[in-house]
Amino acid sequence: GTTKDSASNTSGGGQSAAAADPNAAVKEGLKIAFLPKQLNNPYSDVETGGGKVAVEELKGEYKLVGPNDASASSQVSYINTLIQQQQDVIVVAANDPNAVCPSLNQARAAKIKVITFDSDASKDCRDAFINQATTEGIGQSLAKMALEQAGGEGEIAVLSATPNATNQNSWIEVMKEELKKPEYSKLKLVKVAYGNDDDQKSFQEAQGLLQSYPNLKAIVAPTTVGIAAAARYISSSSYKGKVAVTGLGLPNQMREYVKDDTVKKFALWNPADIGYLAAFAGANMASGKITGAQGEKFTAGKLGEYTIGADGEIVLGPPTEFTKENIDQFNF
Amino acid sequence: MAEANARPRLEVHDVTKSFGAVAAVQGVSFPLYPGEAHALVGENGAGKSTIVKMLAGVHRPDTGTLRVDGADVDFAGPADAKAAGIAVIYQEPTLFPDLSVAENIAIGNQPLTRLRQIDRKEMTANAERLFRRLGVPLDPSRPARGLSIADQQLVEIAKALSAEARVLIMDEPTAALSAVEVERLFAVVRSLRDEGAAIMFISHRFEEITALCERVTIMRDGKHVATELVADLSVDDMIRRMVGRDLSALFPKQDVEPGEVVLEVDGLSREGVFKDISFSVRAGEIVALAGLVGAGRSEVMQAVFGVDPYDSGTVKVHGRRLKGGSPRAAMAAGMALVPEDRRQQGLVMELSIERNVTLPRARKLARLGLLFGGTEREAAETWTRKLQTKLGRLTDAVGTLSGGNQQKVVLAKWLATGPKLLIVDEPTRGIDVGTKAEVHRLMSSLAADGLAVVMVSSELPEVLGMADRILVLREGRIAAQLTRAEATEESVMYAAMGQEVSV
Amino acid sequence: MSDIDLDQRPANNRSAVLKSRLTSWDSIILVLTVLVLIIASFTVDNFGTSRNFTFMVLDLLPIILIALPMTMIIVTGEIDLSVASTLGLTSSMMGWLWNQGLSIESIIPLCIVIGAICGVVNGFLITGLGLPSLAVTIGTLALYRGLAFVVLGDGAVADFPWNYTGWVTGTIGDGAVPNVLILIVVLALIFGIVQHATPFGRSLYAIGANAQAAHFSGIRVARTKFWLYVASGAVAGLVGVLWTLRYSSARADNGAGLELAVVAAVLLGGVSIFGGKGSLPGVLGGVVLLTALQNALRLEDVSGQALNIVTGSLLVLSVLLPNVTSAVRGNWHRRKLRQASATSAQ
Amino acid sequence: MTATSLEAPPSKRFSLGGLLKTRELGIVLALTLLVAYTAIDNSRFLSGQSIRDNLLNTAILAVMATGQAIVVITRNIDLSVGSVLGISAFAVATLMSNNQDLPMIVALLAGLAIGAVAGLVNGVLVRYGKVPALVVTLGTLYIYRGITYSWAGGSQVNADELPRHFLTFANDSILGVPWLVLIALVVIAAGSVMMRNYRIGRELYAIGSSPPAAELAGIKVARNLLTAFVLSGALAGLAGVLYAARFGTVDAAAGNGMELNVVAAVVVGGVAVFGGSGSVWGAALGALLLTVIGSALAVLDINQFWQQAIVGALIILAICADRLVAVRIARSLRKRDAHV
Ligand SMILES: Nc1ncnc2c1ncn2[C@@H]1O[C@H](COP(=O)(O)OP(=O)(O)OP(=O)(O)O)[C@@H](O)[C@H]1O
Ligand SMILES: Nc1ncnc2c1ncn2[C@@H]1O[C@H](COP(=O)(O)OP(=O)(O)OP(=O)(O)O)[C@@H](O)[C@H]1O
Ligand SMILES: [Mg+2]
Ligand SMILES: [Mg+2]
Repeated sequence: GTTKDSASNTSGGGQSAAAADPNAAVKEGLKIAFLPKQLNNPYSDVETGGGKVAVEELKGEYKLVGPNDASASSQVSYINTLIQQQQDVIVVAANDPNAVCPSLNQARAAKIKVITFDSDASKDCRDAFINQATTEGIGQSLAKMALEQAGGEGEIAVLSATPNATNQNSWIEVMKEELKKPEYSKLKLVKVAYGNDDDQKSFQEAQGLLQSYPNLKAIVAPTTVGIAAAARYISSSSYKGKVAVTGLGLPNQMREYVKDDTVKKFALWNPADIGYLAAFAGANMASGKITGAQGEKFTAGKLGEYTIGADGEIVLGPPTEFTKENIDQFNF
Repeated sequence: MAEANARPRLEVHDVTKSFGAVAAVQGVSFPLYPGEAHALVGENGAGKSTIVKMLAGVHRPDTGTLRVDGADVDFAGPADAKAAGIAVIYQEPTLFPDLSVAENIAIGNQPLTRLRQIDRKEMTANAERLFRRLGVPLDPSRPARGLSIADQQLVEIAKALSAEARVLIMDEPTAALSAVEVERLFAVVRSLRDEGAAIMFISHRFEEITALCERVTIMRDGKHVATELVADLSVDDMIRRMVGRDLSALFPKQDVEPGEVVLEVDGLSREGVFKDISFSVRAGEIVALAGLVGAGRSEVMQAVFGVDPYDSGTVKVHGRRLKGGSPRAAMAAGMALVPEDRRQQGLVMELSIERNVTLPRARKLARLGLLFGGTEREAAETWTRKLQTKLGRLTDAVGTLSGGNQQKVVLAKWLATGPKLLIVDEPTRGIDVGTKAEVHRLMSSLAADGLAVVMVSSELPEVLGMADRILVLREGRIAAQLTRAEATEESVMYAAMGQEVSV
Repeated sequence: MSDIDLDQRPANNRSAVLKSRLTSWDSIILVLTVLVLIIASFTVDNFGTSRNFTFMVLDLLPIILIALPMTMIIVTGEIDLSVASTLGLTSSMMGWLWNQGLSIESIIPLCIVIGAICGVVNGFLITGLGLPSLAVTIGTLALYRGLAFVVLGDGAVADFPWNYTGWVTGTIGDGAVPNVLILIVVLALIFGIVQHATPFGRSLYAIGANAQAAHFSGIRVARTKFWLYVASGAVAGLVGVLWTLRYSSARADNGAGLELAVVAAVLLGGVSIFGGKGSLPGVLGGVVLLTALQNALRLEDVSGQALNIVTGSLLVLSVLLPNVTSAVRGNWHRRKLRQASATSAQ
Repeated sequence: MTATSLEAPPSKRFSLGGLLKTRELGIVLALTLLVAYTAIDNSRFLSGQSIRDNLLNTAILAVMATGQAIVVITRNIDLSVGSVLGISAFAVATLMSNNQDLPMIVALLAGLAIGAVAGLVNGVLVRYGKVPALVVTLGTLYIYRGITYSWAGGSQVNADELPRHFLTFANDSILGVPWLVLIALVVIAAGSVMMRNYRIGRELYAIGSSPPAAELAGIKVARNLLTAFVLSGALAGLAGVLYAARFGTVDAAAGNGMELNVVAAVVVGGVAVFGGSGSVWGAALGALLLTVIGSALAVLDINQFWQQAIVGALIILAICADRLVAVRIARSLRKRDAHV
């Protein structure tokens, strides 16, 4: 029979890379569709909002579709619809790196350019990936903030999204590696809890953490839902001032807790820029200016010039850290 | 007795009601006078229950009017009828299984405390009072679930009495009761009548009608035939007008030489229900199980058939031991059980008549494991015709038939399986005289052809008329075995009650 | 008394039989389905293409397959809410077994067996211990999904062989007919025949309408229900396999929330939630109608939220409309009778 | 039937009443065991903060379970409660963020009103449309959620937009009892008394026990059913307000999937899904048990992946225990009737 070892995984699809024509003009009227992990998530709304601005600058047709739940399979129907509608570019944040692959490859076979953002699909079923920051960068920054907030020593815990969220897991991996370094030797990661990116569940998980680990010094939540829920719980409980909360969050959601001193510092890139960059990358590719090969360069409007890295990765830049001092300058 | 010229308390005036193409009631009129008991008689499906339901506000007459104290009324629902002082005992009990018996009786007008909360003490006391009046040993605080049909019927009666209604309508309240309870019920009803209530009473037992009622309305095929004083009519007159022809002998029992033993029950016991039951039935024999309501007759036969489990003892059919608790094994051994409660146990109300008739035989009718409508329809057609069932189409839901016709469908369903041993539990409950004679003739001729029959019945005349042997059960044990010759009303009742009685 | 509202007894002749059959809910839904398909093909761009047909078939695959045993279960008056979790568990197990190095040919039957075992557990709790199915399957809904996470944790297994994943998404001879359509047709035929033309199928309706009477008629109520749950589990297991292959991704959260979609489709197909009523053709129509409508609306850029509203309204209307029309007809009939008697009285 | 058996001995009735109460006793026992086990493992589980957290978490579920129990007792079901919570939470949060000075009571009333309207729609469709409750509320589950999504889009009402008094309401307490818990207690108590001691309550039981018999008994079924659905809706609406106050952040997905938790709580609490039996306070206990299971598993540091499986297993166990008690009651009833 066919086993894991004997299976040959030459999944079809893909397309032969045509040569790039750096001098071609970026076309107008391109149909660029955004498919975030799930609609009505404030974070992805900011991202796609940036995309919309970019598509308008590019004089293209912007479209936003998406499922109501962030499950792996619900995106596929939407990709299929976009194929039927013959879009020029699909910008997608994959809920599962593999589940969307067959459909994305069908899209590419139908001459649609596929850009992933936020969370990547398998390398061989998309043309380029907009990385908000390198995985290393985020992991290290999380570890650094944890050390600062915990006051250099003690127990810390992570409150993540779902147990199978690709992004979060890779950041947590890097963070764990980082914690092995000598300067972190006094920090002890006691638990990784999962709030499933559900507000209420995250809230209860934060409670559970504090009951199980009374000596906890800091909660690190690398997800916007988790950090808001944890901050809200701490701010209304007797742990306020004793337990620090940090991680990745949206300034608008966190403003309240930064101002009441529950949260001293957290980080994030500008999500609107991700969508903006993705739209430009897609438009350039659909116009034949780039193909996604390493080393190709293109200009992304107000963000300036970007170079495509290995495996078609385009890195947005380092994350911004937010504190009481600077938070009022941001509105997303 | 009321004066003929007194104003009727309730009047049915030229009412018509049809269900689709079935004209159930056509232009019927009759009055109910205060202080008088009025009987309504007619064959199964004559439209009696339909009239009851119109009086109860369940159905609205298509045409015609109802009058209360001379004024036209239009009931939008049962609540309106209730408010007009009409209490109804329906043909089928309608209790709330999860509520206590006392609550069942009180529902709708529970006694209240000053805070408008329910006064449970008073409510229980009420129920106890009513039960004492009816002579029923029921615990008011037990839930209604699990009550036998008879007990349910008694609770229904208590419920109707508690309403202290000005009009009391009873649709076959006695069908599930034995003589003792019937007598107690009549005593209560008579006193109500004497207090000035108008009573409407439906029954297929004419001795009850002559015992209780002053006036009778006879219906046939939905039409009004006559309303007369009972004293002016003989039972034969009533039957003739109701059926439209003369009836032959009521219990045409043929004498048969019993054959080999078909059923042998030995030491059958079930904790808390019956104990140490042993008897046997031969081919061609009709054995009756008599006893008071609640004596456990139905339970014994249900255990024999396998729908209920038993704790110890054996059941043998044709000398071969039968696996307990499996109706299917019993059916394979040639047994059939016509249960006492046709709505709950006998029929699937939503399914069509033909499906119901062929339900136990579906496997036999299948070709290559597949069923196509034709064979089912044929089988159903044959048997419903044999039993003179009044129906529209075989594909109609069986729930649309009148009570008695439903009973015939149950009989058809089991006779169609061609059993060697037929157990019938209250086989003629709610069946009109004509058909009853038909059923008895049928049972008798089946027995003559070698069928062994066990008949559970609360109707003493039926037991005495049909049975070759009579087993009397009392409190879950066999109290007496009587032969046809030994059996008289007195001897059976004596055994059933364990004391001297005068019936 | 169940006959309180039976006022509308159909007339007793041939044309009335025909009329009642034509106006029965399952024929209405079938007609409606065909209508939606035709209208959408003409008015919605790209709806009538063969590729879109494939997409639609793939979208309705899990719902339609699980709906087959679910219809029977609901006809017997029970329900199985654990199907989507069973699907998730088999998907997880499939990934785990694949990682263990088992061959895909042995994994697939194994997964169906695992699904069947989930059904056995449900069946035992419901028929053996006599617990209410709604409650039990809410419990196993959580249990099986939880076990799915225990098996595969947060990981996903994706490297299934191309010839299998490709078969599920592919078409016969690269034409317009998807491979899985054969599977759907075969299973639907089997389930349809069993439900509508065998003694077993007959007994389901009797059980659903009156379990006690069924018991008295020699039908083994508990055993019948038990096997239905096993069938439901096995089919959910099969769908778990197909799901995993379609998305080439074995994950613990696969199919989450599918149970409500299946129940909605079955109810839309005219099956009574109280048991005893309903037909498989109606259900198939219901599933296709729902999927086609959603597909067409999505192509017209109707948002997911609006799809929710459409689905919900359809569900309510599907039962509401026949009731309302029959009530109106009944009133009209009565009024006519009254008028007739009034004029004859004059 | 002898004359001596006519007087029902009162002592037996008393013992029956005692037995019946054990239905809820089973849950109390399970709860005690669970808390004891967890507390032995980690004594902080019994700390003031922890108890407070558990009660606060239960409050919202218990309020919804009260309404659900009433509906389930009438042999219906309300699957739309999660969506009703969502629509009410979002509406009230929007209202409060736009009108910072509105007093809390207005928020509560607004939530109740929105929920009541949603419940009324359910009730009317069930009663007058003759559509089974499961179908109606499955439909309105989608519809109400769809409306909320269409209205809210991706927007979110954040804690910093809400008035301070609204947010502190969730945590403020009088005499050490948080408002949230107090409201839940009042709702449960009122629900229990209504169902036990008032005509309407008993009629709701009657309707659930046998709907056709209820019609025939002249009970105003329509009015009662509408009341039940309106109550369930209103309580879900109230829960929406409490949710907004407690969690501070509200988006269109608030309360998504909550219906299964609520139904689970009611079922675990011993309310029969076929109507007619069970109690409101049993359902509330069920809600407490489910919540405590959730937090105990977190405290016991059970592997995240095992948690859901254990919750499922415990739900099944609870149902089995309830069944056991019911069977024993039935058996004792039969024994009592026995005359052999
Ligand atoms: N809900 C209904 N739908 C259709 N037909 C009905 C309905 N109720 C009664 N019928 C029909 O109306 C006729 C009269 O029925 P009804 O129940 O009034 O008879 P009945 O005189 O009470 O008979 P029985 O003595 O058997 O109880 C029957 O032919 C019956 O089939
Ligand atoms: N399902 C049940 N659960 C508990 N008790 C029951 C149940 N069915 C019957 N009983 C009780 O068993 C006893 C005997 O039953 P039943 O009254 O059916 O006997 P019977 O002699 O057949 O009387 P009849 O047929 O005249 O009603 C009664 O006291 C009844 O209350
Ligand atoms: Mg009748
Ligand atoms: Mg009996």
